[in-house]
Amino acid sequence: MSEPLLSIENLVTEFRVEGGTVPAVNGAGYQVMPGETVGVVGESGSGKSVTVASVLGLLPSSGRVVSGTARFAGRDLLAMRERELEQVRGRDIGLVFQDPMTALNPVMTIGEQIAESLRRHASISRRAAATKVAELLAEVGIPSPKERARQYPHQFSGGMRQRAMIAMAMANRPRLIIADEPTTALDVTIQAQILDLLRRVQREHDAALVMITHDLGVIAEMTERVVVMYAGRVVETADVDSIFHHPRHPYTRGLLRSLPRLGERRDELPAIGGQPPDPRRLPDGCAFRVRCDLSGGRAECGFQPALSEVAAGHVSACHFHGELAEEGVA
Amino acid sequence: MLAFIVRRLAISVVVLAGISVLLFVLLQLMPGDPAEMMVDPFSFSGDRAAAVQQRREELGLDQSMFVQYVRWIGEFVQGNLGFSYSTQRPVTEVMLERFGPTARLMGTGLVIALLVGIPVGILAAMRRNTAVDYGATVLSLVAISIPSFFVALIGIYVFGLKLGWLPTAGINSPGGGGFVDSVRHLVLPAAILGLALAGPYVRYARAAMLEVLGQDFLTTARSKGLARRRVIGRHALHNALIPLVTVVAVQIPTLFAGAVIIEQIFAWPGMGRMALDAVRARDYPILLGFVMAVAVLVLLCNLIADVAYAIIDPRIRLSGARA
Amino acid sequence: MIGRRNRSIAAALAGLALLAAAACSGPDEDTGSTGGESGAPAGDREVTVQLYQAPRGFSPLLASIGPDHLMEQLHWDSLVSATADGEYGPRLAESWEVSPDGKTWTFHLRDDVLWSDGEPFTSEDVLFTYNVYANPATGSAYAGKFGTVTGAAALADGTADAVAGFQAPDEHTFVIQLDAPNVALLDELVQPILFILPQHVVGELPLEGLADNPFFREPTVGLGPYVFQRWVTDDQVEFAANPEYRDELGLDRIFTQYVTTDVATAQLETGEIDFAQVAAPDVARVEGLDGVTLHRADGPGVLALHTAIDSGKLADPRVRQAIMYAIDRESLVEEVLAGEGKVVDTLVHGPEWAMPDDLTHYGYDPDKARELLAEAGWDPATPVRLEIVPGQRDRDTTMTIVAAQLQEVGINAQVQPYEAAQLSESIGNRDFDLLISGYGLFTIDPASMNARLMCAQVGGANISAYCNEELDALLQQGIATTDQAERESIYAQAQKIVNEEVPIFVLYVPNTLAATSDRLQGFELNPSVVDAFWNAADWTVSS
Amino acid sequence: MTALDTMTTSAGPPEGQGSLSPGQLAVRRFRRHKVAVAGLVVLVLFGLAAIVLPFFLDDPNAVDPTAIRQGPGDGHLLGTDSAGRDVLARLVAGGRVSLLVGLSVAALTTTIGLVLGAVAGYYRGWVDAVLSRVTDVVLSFPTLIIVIVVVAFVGPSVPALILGIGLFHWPVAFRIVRGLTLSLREQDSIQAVSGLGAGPARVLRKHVVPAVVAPLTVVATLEVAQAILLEAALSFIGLGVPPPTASWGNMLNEAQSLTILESMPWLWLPPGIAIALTVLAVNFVGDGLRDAADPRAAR
Repeated sequence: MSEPLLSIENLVTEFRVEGGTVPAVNGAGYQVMPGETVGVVGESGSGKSVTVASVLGLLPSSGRVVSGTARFAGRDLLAMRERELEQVRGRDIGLVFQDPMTALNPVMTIGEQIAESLRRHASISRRAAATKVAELLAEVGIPSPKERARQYPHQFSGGMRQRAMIAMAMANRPRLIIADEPTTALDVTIQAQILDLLRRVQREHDAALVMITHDLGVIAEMTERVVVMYAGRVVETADVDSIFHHPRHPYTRGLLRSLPRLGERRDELPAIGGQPPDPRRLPDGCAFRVRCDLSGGRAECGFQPALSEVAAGHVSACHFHGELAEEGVA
Repeated sequence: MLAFIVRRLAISVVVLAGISVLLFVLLQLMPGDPAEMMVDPFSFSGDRAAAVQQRREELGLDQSMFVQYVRWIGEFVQGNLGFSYSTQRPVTEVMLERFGPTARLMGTGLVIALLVGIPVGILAAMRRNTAVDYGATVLSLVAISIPSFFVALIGIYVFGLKLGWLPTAGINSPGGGGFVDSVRHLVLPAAILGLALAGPYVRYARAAMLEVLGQDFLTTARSKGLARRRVIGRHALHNALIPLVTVVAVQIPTLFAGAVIIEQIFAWPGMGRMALDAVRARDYPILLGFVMAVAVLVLLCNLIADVAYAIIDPRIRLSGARA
Repeated sequence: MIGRRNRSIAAALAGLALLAAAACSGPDEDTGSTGGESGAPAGDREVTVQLYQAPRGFSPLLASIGPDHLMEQLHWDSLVSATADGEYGPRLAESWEVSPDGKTWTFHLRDDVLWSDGEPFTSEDVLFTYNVYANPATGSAYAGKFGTVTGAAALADGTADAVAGFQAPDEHTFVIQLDAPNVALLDELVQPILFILPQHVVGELPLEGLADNPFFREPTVGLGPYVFQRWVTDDQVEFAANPEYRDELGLDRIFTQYVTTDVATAQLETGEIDFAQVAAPDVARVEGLDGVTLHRADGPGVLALHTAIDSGKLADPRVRQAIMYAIDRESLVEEVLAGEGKVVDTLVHGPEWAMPDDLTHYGYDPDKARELLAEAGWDPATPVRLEIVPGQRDRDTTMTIVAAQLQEVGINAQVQPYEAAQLSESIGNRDFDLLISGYGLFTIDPASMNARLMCAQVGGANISAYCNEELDALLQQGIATTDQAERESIYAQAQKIVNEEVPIFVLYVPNTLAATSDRLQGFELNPSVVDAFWNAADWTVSS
Repeated sequence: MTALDTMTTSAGPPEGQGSLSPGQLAVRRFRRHKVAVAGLVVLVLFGLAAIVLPFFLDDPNAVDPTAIRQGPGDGHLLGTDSAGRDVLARLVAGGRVSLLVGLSVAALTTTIGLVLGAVAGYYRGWVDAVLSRVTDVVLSFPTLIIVIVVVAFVGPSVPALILGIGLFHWPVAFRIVRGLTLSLREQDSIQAVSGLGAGPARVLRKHVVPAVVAPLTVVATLEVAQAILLEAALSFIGLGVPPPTASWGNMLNEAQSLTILESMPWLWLPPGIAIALTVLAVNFVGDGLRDAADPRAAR
């Protein structure tokens, strides 16, 4: 087995708030192999996005990585100085964000914004950069790319913007693309196109893809392996089939149950009973205990369950994963 | 863009006409007869009532307000603002003479305000919730709260009298005195005007920058591996400056208010001092000319603000209304 | 590194500002032609003097305002002026005589005087000028001064082209012929000073409305020691030594600068200015300054309250006396003026022979004031306005105190701030109660009260519209009599009437106060002249 | 927002958890703003002084020609001015004038802004277009110059000042109210109400006023500060509160004399400090109110 491209371990990230700090990531970790597509799924506030922001040094000023490691191609991102990290961002790792309207600078042309990334990481002339930009835009399916490059984001439709965003992420042929809810803000019809595009460029560039989403439909369609996060922790990891057919964590099972039918997407994650946890007031022991239909006041719930391999390549953090193994999916 | 400008200019002409009518009515209703003023009762010898009446006829003050207005506006469109009651000089000439000093004072004040206010505001936003931020915020409020005439008096006392570094008043030493001399005279009034103005600019700049700093595209920029300097300098600053250009342009006329006070205290031969003297002397033509000049400046600055906005913000297209 | 677009924004911002700043290389910067040395506040033989108001120009025909009069004293010259000894002194007229009947005045002019353009000054200039003054069509404010000159009325009503009574029998003699005797004619000529104009230049200008002719904004020819060069700015004027002046001059250049007295005092301290007026409360401070000399002289004029007697409100002399008793004038002088002034009980306060010693002194006596008011049946509800143009601190304070003291005795007095134009208008409308103003030269000859108190001057300089036939007769006699003893007795009676009747409420006579830098030498205050530049020809600078 | 930021905001502390009303929350946020609380304390003290002190002090207009420009000491805590009037009494009287001008202007401007803004927002169309255009012009017209003209025309007096400033200082309030009315109008509730025949006055009272109270309070507060400053400036140049009425501005007028500036600090320091402190306090309170009213704009 080859070395993982990205390996996050025991990451703890907290935010400064009035009167103290709030943990947002509580020892999360997962791995991404070269060329692999990994889905990271969880409710809002589960820490899936913060984890990525933490390892890439993109936390807002109130956030801080407390501990953990994040190896990318063998180098610890968390130990890097800002300068070194800048070399990784955009060159080795490309990011695609949720809302392409706000994620693009409204007062710079699309071309400038892509060229900027190119010229940052390779010493090429302005002219060469412009040519490359046009190629990239063409590659992501934007017609008359030369003219489009001179336009501003507000002159693009939502889908076009996201294509441009992908072109930007791909500009330096990164080995890893992280797409953070890339289709959430888009029309349903456009969503499929963007997913196709992502898949295509990933294949063509032979890059790994981390797909952060709360949409299990996207997970099912796109990914090979799935990481389920809850309250700042990874609660289950497995290949996509195992997750969908043999979930070994009650939270995953809850998510799947609330999924109406494969292929039908919803904008909002269907509710599991209860509220997502308030990160400032996490319950003692198992963070999921209040919403868990297996807890029933059992003593085990007073302890934080550790991740354990429940099957080959299938890891779960549940005291009762055994019980789930017998049930299967309803 | 051209169509927009033409349209706006047309509207401006209407607004100006409205202002002129309003002003004319107001000024005519002012108590105090300029003709009486021109025949000083304490030194005049002879038939004063006749002399006053003669003056009144010369000035056309015996005509109805309507006739006076029509005559005035007729001259106005030809660029003639009439003659000062007190010096008999053409108002246009007087105002042009006074414009230079005022522009010098206001321009320098504005540059100082921008050079101080905007960097400080941006720094405060970037160091949000630090001592720098609190300090800048409080100091900007202090600058807004202390009347500039009070600061001016203390400035004259300290820098002019006690330290003797700077002249206490005037635009230059007698007879001109050259560039250095002009600059020395300019420093204190312009700095006081500028610092008073810098207070609001700090707040605008800080707010604008904070607004931008929360924007997603900055994260995007960083995700591309751009250096912090470029993220701030290219992406954040540019977006923050857009609303500032408008604010600054629209507020240029309000500099006049500060200039009136400062010119008064520093014996600065500008339009503000001219206006105050004109109020006291009931020199209607000067006063009318002055207020019309301010009105033109107001409309011009509004136009400049819109055009500048359109030029620097690609999202805006001038089609007669803002997007 | 700042992006290109940012630079363009920065440029836009800066441009907005510089647009203004750059466009202002005013006329003040072209010092080349006339400026001489630049850089230093004042060159070797240059001084800067304060004007306390904005000047208009050099038209002596217009109703005099202080700053213009000061500038005119540098640029023009006159037949006679008042000397520091309280006499009439020669200027362009070397000597003069009046005929025994008091009707013919003959002035012998200097023969060594040239205009600044080299043309000789002659009696023709004087003849021309006096005709201009006497002609109301020119806009002259002083046509009323010549009512007694033979033929003046004919000129005024347009039946003659010139005043018959003005004659120039030869190049250096000028004669004024009067219909009625006036031994105090000179008072008319110095209060304010009637400056002589160059006929060879001004004669070319249209006579109609001459007073407002733009020539007087930038006169090309002068007669005084320092002639107009240019307006450096709207309120700064440059004068240069008149190359044709009859005496050697100590300066090359004089700059006049309009600044308030507060600012001027500061500039005196920093050496930016060489002459400034001084406000009484600042005397102690100015005296303490190094390199500054304080000048002090008895004042020629008064600060007084005026009422429209014809309006009837204060028509009862007892009410007017009450007002005088109610005001603590000694305290005003002591406190508000810091002692820089004196209290007098009539308008005229000099010369010595014109001051009878039995005048009633209106000392502070509120009880007496109440008594007089009761006698006169004064209604305490009657509102009495104290009209003032605010801005001169000592006057503001005086009015505040006067108002309080009048209230004290039961007069419903309120300070009424006016703009200057309103004040003039209230006089025109005969609608003022107690209007404060300071003016005059009441120390050389008692006839100086005529313009203020004679019935004929009602509607003119007699702004109170006071008309008393007995006083009128005395004042007529006073100017028709050459005998000194007789005049003394006439004016003793006249003064007594003015003292009793209180047609004008004289508050005090403020000292004339000025300060000069020690650079400026030869400066002297003249107690008989309001204008400080009377001896500018004698000024020099110390090295 | 990107998910990265969604994360940071949702990771923040949830406010109050429903146990406090919005009003109570605002009070709580305001109280957290320490300088604002200090400002409020100063203002309350000044206000009390302006109300209570006159009972214990001399008549501010009582002159005493025998005690002119006396330094602080017995009888006169802050000394006397050029007419022998008690400086402390005048300071307090001036404070009344300043507060009167400030509060009246604030009331006037917010009222005008409220009515015009609601009208523009309610009727939209050309009414809105005209009003908005007028607002643009008025907004950038220097108030001081307008007031100078107005004062020259009606003569300097406190009512003239209030009217002069108030009639030309409403655009800020106008814009806020107009914007809110426009957005409220889009909402069903008002459309339903106006469909039932409720007139604009009722809509104004029932819907607009409650919605704009918070932002208008902030605007009004800042208006007080600006009005006090304008009053002082105008009085300083002699076109504001006419003597003998005391005002901080015309008290400072005396400081133009160097003698006073240099050797009689009791004549100009108290009014100067009073203006600065009052305006600063009002501005601090305004800042605190802004933060309390709009937590998103909080520092």
